[in-house]
Order: sequence, then C-alpha cells, then structure tokens
Amino acid sequence: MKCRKFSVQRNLLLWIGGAILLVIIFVLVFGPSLCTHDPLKVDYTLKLRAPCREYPFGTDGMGRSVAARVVYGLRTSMKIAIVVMLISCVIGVCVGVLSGYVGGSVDLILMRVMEVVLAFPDTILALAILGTLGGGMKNQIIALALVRWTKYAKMARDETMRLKKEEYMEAAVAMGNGRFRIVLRYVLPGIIGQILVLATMSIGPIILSGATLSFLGLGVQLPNPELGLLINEGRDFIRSAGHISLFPGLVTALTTLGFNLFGEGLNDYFDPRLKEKAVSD
Amino acid sequence: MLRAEHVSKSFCVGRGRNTKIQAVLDVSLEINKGEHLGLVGESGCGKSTLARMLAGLIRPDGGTVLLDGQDIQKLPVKARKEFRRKVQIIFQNPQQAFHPRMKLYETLAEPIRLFHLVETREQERLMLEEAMERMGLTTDIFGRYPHEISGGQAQRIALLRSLMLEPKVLIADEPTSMLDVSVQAQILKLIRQTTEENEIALLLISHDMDVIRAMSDKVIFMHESALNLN
Amino acid sequence: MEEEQTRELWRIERLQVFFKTRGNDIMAVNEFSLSIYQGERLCLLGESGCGKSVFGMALLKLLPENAEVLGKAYYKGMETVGMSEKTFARLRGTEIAVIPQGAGSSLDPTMRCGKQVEECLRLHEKENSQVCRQKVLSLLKRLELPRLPGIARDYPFELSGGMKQRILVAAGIVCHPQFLLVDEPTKGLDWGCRDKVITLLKKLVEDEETSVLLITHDFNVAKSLADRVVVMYAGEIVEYGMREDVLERPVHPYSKGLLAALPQNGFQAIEGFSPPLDQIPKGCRFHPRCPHATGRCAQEHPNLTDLGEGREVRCFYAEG
Amino acid sequence: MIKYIGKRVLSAAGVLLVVSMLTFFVMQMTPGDTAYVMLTHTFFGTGDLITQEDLDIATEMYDLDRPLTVQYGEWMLGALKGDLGTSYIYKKPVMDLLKLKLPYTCILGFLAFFLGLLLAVPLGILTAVYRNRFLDQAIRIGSVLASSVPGFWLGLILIMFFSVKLKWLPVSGMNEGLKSIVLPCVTLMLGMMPVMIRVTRSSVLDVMGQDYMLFAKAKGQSLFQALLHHGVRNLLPPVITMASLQMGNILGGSVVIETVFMWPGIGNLLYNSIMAKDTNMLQGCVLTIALGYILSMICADILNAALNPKTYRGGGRMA
Repeated sequence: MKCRKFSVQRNLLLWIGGAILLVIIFVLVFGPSLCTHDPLKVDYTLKLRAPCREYPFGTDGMGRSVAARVVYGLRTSMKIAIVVMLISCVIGVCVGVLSGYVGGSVDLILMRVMEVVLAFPDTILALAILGTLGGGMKNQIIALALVRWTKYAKMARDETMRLKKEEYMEAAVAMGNGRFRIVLRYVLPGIIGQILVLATMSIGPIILSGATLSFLGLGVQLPNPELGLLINEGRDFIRSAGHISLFPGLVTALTTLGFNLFGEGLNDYFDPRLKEKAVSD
Repeated sequence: MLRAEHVSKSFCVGRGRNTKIQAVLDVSLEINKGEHLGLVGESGCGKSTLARMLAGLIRPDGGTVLLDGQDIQKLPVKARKEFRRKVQIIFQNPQQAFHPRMKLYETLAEPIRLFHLVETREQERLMLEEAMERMGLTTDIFGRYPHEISGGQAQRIALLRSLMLEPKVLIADEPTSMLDVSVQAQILKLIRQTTEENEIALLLISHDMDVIRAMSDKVIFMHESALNLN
Repeated sequence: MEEEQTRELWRIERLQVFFKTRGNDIMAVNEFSLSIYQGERLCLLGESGCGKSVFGMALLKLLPENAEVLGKAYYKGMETVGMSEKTFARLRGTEIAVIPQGAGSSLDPTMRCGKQVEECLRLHEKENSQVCRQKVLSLLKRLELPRLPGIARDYPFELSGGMKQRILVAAGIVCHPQFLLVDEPTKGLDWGCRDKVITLLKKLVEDEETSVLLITHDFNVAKSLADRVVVMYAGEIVEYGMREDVLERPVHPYSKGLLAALPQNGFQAIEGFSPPLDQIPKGCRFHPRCPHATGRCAQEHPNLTDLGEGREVRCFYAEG
Repeated sequence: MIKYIGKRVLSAAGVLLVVSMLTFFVMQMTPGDTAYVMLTHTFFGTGDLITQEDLDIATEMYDLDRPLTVQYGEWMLGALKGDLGTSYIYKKPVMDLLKLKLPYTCILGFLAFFLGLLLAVPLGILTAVYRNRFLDQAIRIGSVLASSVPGFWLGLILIMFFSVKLKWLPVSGMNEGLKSIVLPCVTLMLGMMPVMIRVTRSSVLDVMGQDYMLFAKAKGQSLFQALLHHGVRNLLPPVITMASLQMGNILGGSVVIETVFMWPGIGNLLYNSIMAKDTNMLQGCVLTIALGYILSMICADILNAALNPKTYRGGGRMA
C-alpha cells in the first residue's frame, strides 16, 4: 500500500513547515511584549554574559540582550523579505505574462532586459547596486527586488507560453473573449498555483540574501537590529563568545527552513506528477 | 459567404538554422450559405492551419480571408466580435477544448454571457437545459469537469456551445478522429442534423475518406502543400 | 486448424488488474481467462477505455507502480504473474516482444533509429556490431523504408509517423520473438500509412509464424490480420470466436452495434457512451446501451456461455 | 553547429558590453562626488578636513571632470587593451590586482563546483530511483536543511567548531595551503548542492516516465542499463543548465565566503572595493565575475546543443 503512505508524507512536509511558520509568526507578533530587555540599551557591566535564565541567548559585546535583538531583528528581516517578495512578484508576473501572451517584439525586448539582469549572479548584482546607491534598508529592498523579479518573470512567461498552446485558449478566442478577459479568466488562474509555490519557496532565499547583505554591512545600518547584522557583530567574539553569532543564525535558518518546507509541501501538492495518473486505456 | 483568397502561411521550425515549413500555399476556398463542404488531405498537409485561418485564429502571411466581402483581419473590434458569432470552430481533441478547472455549466454559459443572449440567470439555465435535451445529454454534466466526461459527450458539448450563438458557418477540424467508431457515428449524424436544421454552412475537415464521403456535398482535396523552404 | 495448435503458448486464468488511486481501486480488467496457441494470431478488439491495452501490459508486466495484477498466467507452463522481474527479463526481447502504442514517444529522441533497432540484437545475441548492422538493414529493407541505408542514421524527429511505426515494428521483431504483442499499430496514423502498416505486418507475421496478440480498435486491422477475435467492453470479454464468425455474424449486441456503426454499414450508432472504469453499471455492463436489455440484464451479471466450436458470448439472450 | 556557437558568443559579448556600460554609468551616479569619496578613503579620518581646493586637485589629477561618455569611451578602449584603470586604494593597475587574485577564486570556485556536482548528481539519481523510500526522504530533508542555512553563518560555525575548538583547520587566510581551503570549499558546496539534487531528481523522474524507457524495459534491459543507454543523454540538459546557474551562485557566494575566511580572491577584492567606493576596482571585479558567469552559461548551451541532435540536424524533414 505504498501510495497511501505517500499522501500522508506529502502532508507531513506541509505540517512541519506550517508548524515552524506558526512559531515564527507567534514570535513576530508577541515577541517584543514578551522579552523584558530593551534591544538597544547598552550596559557594559553585562558584557559577553553566557546564555542563562536571565538572558536566554546571552549578551553581546555591549551588554545588550541577544534574545531581544534577535526578536526585533527577525521583524526587520521578515519585513524586508515580505516587501521584496511582493514587489518582485508583481513586477515579475506582469512582465512575464505580458511578454508571454503578447509575444513578438515586446517579448524580445523584455527577454534582452532579463538576459542582462541574469548576466549577474544574484549577490553580485545586489552588491553592485548597493555599492553604488549606498546601504540602508530602502536600497537593500530595491537591490533584492531588482534581482528577484526575473525568477517570477521567467516562470510566468514559460507558463503563459505553455497555456497559450492549449486548445482551450484557442477555443476561448474563437468564442469571442477579449484579450484582457482571457488573461484574467484563463491565464492568471492557470498560473496562480505556480506563483504561490514560487512565492513561498523564494522567501527563504530572500531572507538569506538579505541577511548576507546586512552581514556585509551594506543593508540595514546599525544600530537597529537585523539578523545578518547580529551575526556580523558576533564575528569578533568567535573565540570567546560564540553564542552572539550562533543564535541569530539559528533563528534565520529556522525561519528559512519553515518557508522552504512549506513551499516544498505546496509544490508537491500542486505537482501534477504526484497525482495518480488517470487510468488510460 | 466565407471566402479565402490565395491564402498562405509558413512557420519557423527548429532551433538554430531557420527552416521554414510552408504549411499552407496559395489556397482559395469558398463556403456558401447552407453548403456542406468536405476538406480531405494527408495529416500534416496544413488542413488545421487553414481551418484556424478561416476562423480568424491565425493571421495569414499572404492572401485574405473574407466574410461577406470584408477582410476579417481588418475588422473593427465591434465587427470582429460579430464575426466570432457568425463563424464557429470545433476542435479535434474535445477534452482539451474546455478550461480544465471550470465546471461545464460555466463553459456553456460563457457564450451566452459574452453576447448577452439572455438577461437573467434563470433564462440562461432554461436555455441551456433545453439545448442539452436536444443534444441528448443529461443535465448532471453541468456540475462535472471536462476530464470527468467521455470524448463523445465532450464533442457534443463543444457542438452545443458553438450552436448557442446561431453561427452562419461551422468549421469542424477533424471532430471525430480522436473518437471511437460508434461514438463517431453519433457525432457526425448530430453535426449533419443540426447544420441542416439551422441552415448553417459546414466545413468538415478530416483525413478519413469514408467520413467525408458520408457527410459532404462538395469535396476539396488538399494536396501535399507542406513544402520545405530551408 | 485444430491439430496445429497443439502446444499452448499462453494460458491465462481469471486475470484481474486493479489501479490503486487515492480514492478507490479501479478495476481495469475483470476475470480475463483465455489461452493463446503457438503460431496463432489473436486480436483484442475494443473501444478506447475498455482495458485492452491494460491487459496487454499486465501480461508482459509493464504496468506502472500503482497497478496490481491478480490471477494466474502461464507462458509455456511457467507462471509469469508471480515470477520475479529478473527471471522474466530474460524472456523479454528474445521470446516475448512488444510493438508499443504511440510510435512518436516510444523512440529515444537522442539516439539514431538504426541503433535503437540494433540494441535488442546486441543485448541478447552478443554478435559483433557489423553483423548486427547487416541484419537490421535487411530487416528495414523488408519493411520498405525509403532512403536506405541513410535512414538508419536519422533521428526519430526526422521521420514521419508511418516510418516511426515501421522502425518500432523492426525493433520488435528483430530478435525473432515467439510471441509478439502489437498495441494499436494504426492509431494516430493517417489513412495512407494505415493500409501500408497493415500489409507489412501481415507479410512479416506470415514469414515469421510468430504468435501475435493484436490490440486495436480498428476493424480493418482485425479483419486482415487476426485468426481469432476477442471483443472487449468495459474491462471484460463480451464475445470471442473465429474471425469470420465474430466480424461477419456477431452474436453479442455490442459487437453487432460496432459492426453497424462502420461507415460502410451506414453509420448506425450505438446510443449512449461506454462507462468510465470507475462507474461500472450493475448487472450486464452493456445493459444501459443495449437495445433489447431486460430487467434480468440490469440485475444479473452474465457469464461467458460456450456456443460450441470455440465461440463464447457474455449475454443471456444471444442466440447461437 | 559552429554557427550556433558563434551566435551564442556574439550575444554574450553584447550582454557583457551592456553590463559594463550599466555598471559604469550607475557607478558615476553615486551620491557624493567620487573625488571626495576617494580622498576620504585614501587619507583615513580626514573626512571633514578636506577643502574644496583639495577636491579640485584630485578631480584634475584623475581627470574626473570630463563628460561621462568620454570617460567611458576611454575606459572601454583601455579595457580592450587590458588596462582597466588604476585602483584608488591599492594604487596599482586594476588588471594586475585581478591577475593576482583570480587564481585563488578559480581554485576555490572550481573545487567547490566539481566536488558539489560529483556529490549532488549521484544523490539526485538515487533519490529518483528509490522514490519515496527512506533514502529519498532522508536526502530531501537533508537538502532542505542545507538550503535553509545562511552560507556566511555556516562558515562562522565551521570556524568556531573546527578551528577554534578542535584546532584542526586554520581560522582563515591562505597560509596553510590545502588545509585552509577545506572550510570555504565545504561552505560553498553545501550552498549549491540542494538545488542540484532537486533538479537532477526531477529530471531523472521525468525521463523514467517516458515511453522509450518502458520500451527499453520491454526489450529486456534492466532499469540501470536503460538509464545508461537512453536515460543519460535525455536527463543531462536540465542538469547542465542548472549547473551553469549554480556556477553563478558560487561566484556570487565567493564574495561572502572569501570575506568570512579572509580568502584573497576576487570576491574579497570586490567587497573591499565596495566598502572603499573604489569605482575602477569595483568595475573590474564585477566585469570579471560577470564574464566568468557568462562563459559558464555559454559552455552549458554548447553542451546542451551537442546533446540534442535537433540543433545540428536542422528542422524536421517531412520525408
């Protein structure tokens, strides 16, 4: 009875991912009220305290509670990730559907633009942009969005082209549907599934690259906390107080894991190959 | 009524070298009111491409397609919609001619809503139920999805959807080649019956001589017009 | 005819095939019992969705993972359903061969056609490539393929549907199998190629005197190639017998309907539709569409009754 | 075939040109005048002491006042001749610095790339062949875990564990030869392997579902033989395409990893040039990495074209 087990397994991925996300959301919403310490208050007497009941994640070089900073840092990181995902999703899908559906010269131009953006590895392009525009959260969001939209555009274009060849699209045109109506009623519902999967699957990498940029000092500027920044702060104390870098990294990994698992489960859910093949003669 | 004058179309095929396959070369064809025309030819000789050009789905490279004397590619938007109503097409693979995630009631109601044939939803439902009876289909199909019905049923629904708009010309692109022999007979008889009743001109396309001989008054042979111009 | 068919090649007893889907188990083939004799050409005739291909694939253990096969099948006395894949694989290619459905997708797009036909030879007879190539070329010549020997070096996408089908036929019989399963040889081919493939198959099968299980929905193929015809409907046998009896004087109402629906017999269609395999009606599976169905047909499921000289039918009222 | 390669190289050159133009003009738009930024960085801590007249000298010295297009033209000519201008902070020609640092990045990059492929592809095939069994689940969960871990943090953790606690491997730098390359290479590898495993798995699954594999089984071939004869050529294209994309990730990742491990490669150079706003140096590094990335994409295209007979046998002939 192998196929029974498989369907449970598929939900397993969704459940684990969902559970982790719930924890993250809980921390996001209730975190600040829960932790008693002010993430920015400096108190050198408490410098480099090891993790204990009072300070669950210990304190950093300036005596600030790492736990409090991680909670606020998570908020900023998530804010950046969500905004980047939304911007790149909207731009990417519009460009993708437009170039996929209209085709012809529009498609060619957009393809060339994408090729230039794709000529850079993701981090390099983000770095180049930040290198020129300077650091700060706003520029970090712009840089990440500029890199990410191509993934959505490519997916939307391929799916639109695939759908365009289907016969029911031709039938819809023959029925008298206007172009705009076809895009709304036929094309978009067709790719919503894929967009959802790509969105959840791309939040993880966005968090990671966001943290990387802050780690390099190009993203969110001190003193407001961001996960990448926190890890960077701990670099000098690697030998003596590893916990300063350890816990922010763990939380980042956990958040990304949550999104990745949820995305993977969603992908299996939408993946036609996993549905039992219809009994054909 | 619907006329094609020296129509031709070629496609670029294959990556790398630009090999052009000439699908349709200099074809002229006329369908008059209430006439039953048969178009037969080897598979891959451009029959489907010609059908799609006549239905205004593909823009011909050369020549023009005229409806009542007007070039259908140059029609203004309003007239283009009217053209869609007059010329309907049904395809070879019935299951794929419907949106896979839309219930069949929605698919059937779409033409009615598009052309505002009725005002209220009750009239729409009545109209559809009565049409289903005529086609010999049960109304439980309304709630089903395209992959939940058989090929024969799907082709009947495609036929019904096209006839809702009382078209002047019906183009049938190999309607029965994917169906089994017994179901094939039903569909062909239905097409013949409905087109004669409502005075609809029919262009039946197939690669099967028996089907064409049994169904059409005039027969056109499409010679091997796929020339390779690489 | 009777004495020659002494040695039984296949004996199939109550073969059943289930497909496990998330919802329920779909029974694609129900209680299939039949025997195929040495050198005999049996045709499995039925419309799409009646489970004939599923039966063929089940016999040769080529079904996908979620299929489950019950019952027994004996090939030359060896029970095959329970046999391990390793031992059965030794029979594949040399003794038991397949000409699969869907000529387009059954050829590897990145390998030259000639090589795909040779593959079977080299796998089993271990001769050097020169001898193999000669054998393949002579076989392709017998199949009247144009542009020999150049065509052997062509790739599948460069051939037309009819030629791909002939390459498949060549790949199937190159190792001179004793039993050949031919699945829908004419499906998807257009009118001209269909006759060509039928005549070629007829010639080849007579020269090789292999026994053939032919699966098709096309009457002409059955008429010109088969000795015995089995008519299938909704997953079970409804009638079988010698070709002349079944194709000219059918007994079962469904077979009669099939015959009447042919274009040359005036297109009299059978009402209704063949039921999908997950909504099988109670009693006789054909009763919703049968012109002279009675109450009993709707309740009771008829068994195959023997009408003598090897003819059987699954109907209460079929006259002899 | 050659025509196909020619076309690919040409389009790549075009993209490179556009990329260089893009970086150059975007660079010049930086907030704050280049001269000012340059001076503050060359003479540390004197940000506020710089007077207008210092700025004029600097502008004139590095002739920054000429119109942008002229500067770009000159820079482009120089680039073609191999002179990418001089780096403000290192006071050396950019080209020499690049030549000095390139081998380090290449060693690290290629080692991580090929070792990663060597591990990921077999694992991908295994997960596909033993679908839904324990092996498949374990590897998939492992790869999801690996892809959720931030690269730089993993580096720090590895340093903390192996160098600080166990003292097996050096913390950073290049001085101990082979031993010092282990940690950065492992970090980069773990970054690229999850995606490669996933792509290989889905490609193998697609191929295994094809009819010609079923026909190969019917001919008597075992699954392994069928995969070898028919599977390999059909499942490679998507794997090769993703591999070239992963080469980009490695180049991109090198910036971070080299910074964490103090590895003297182009990535580290790029990071320093960003921090110091050294436009010429930044331009040189970005171009080198973009060039490397485009080269890997061209190789992937050529390999895919070689594998797919359609490209060099022209369109389908209607025989």
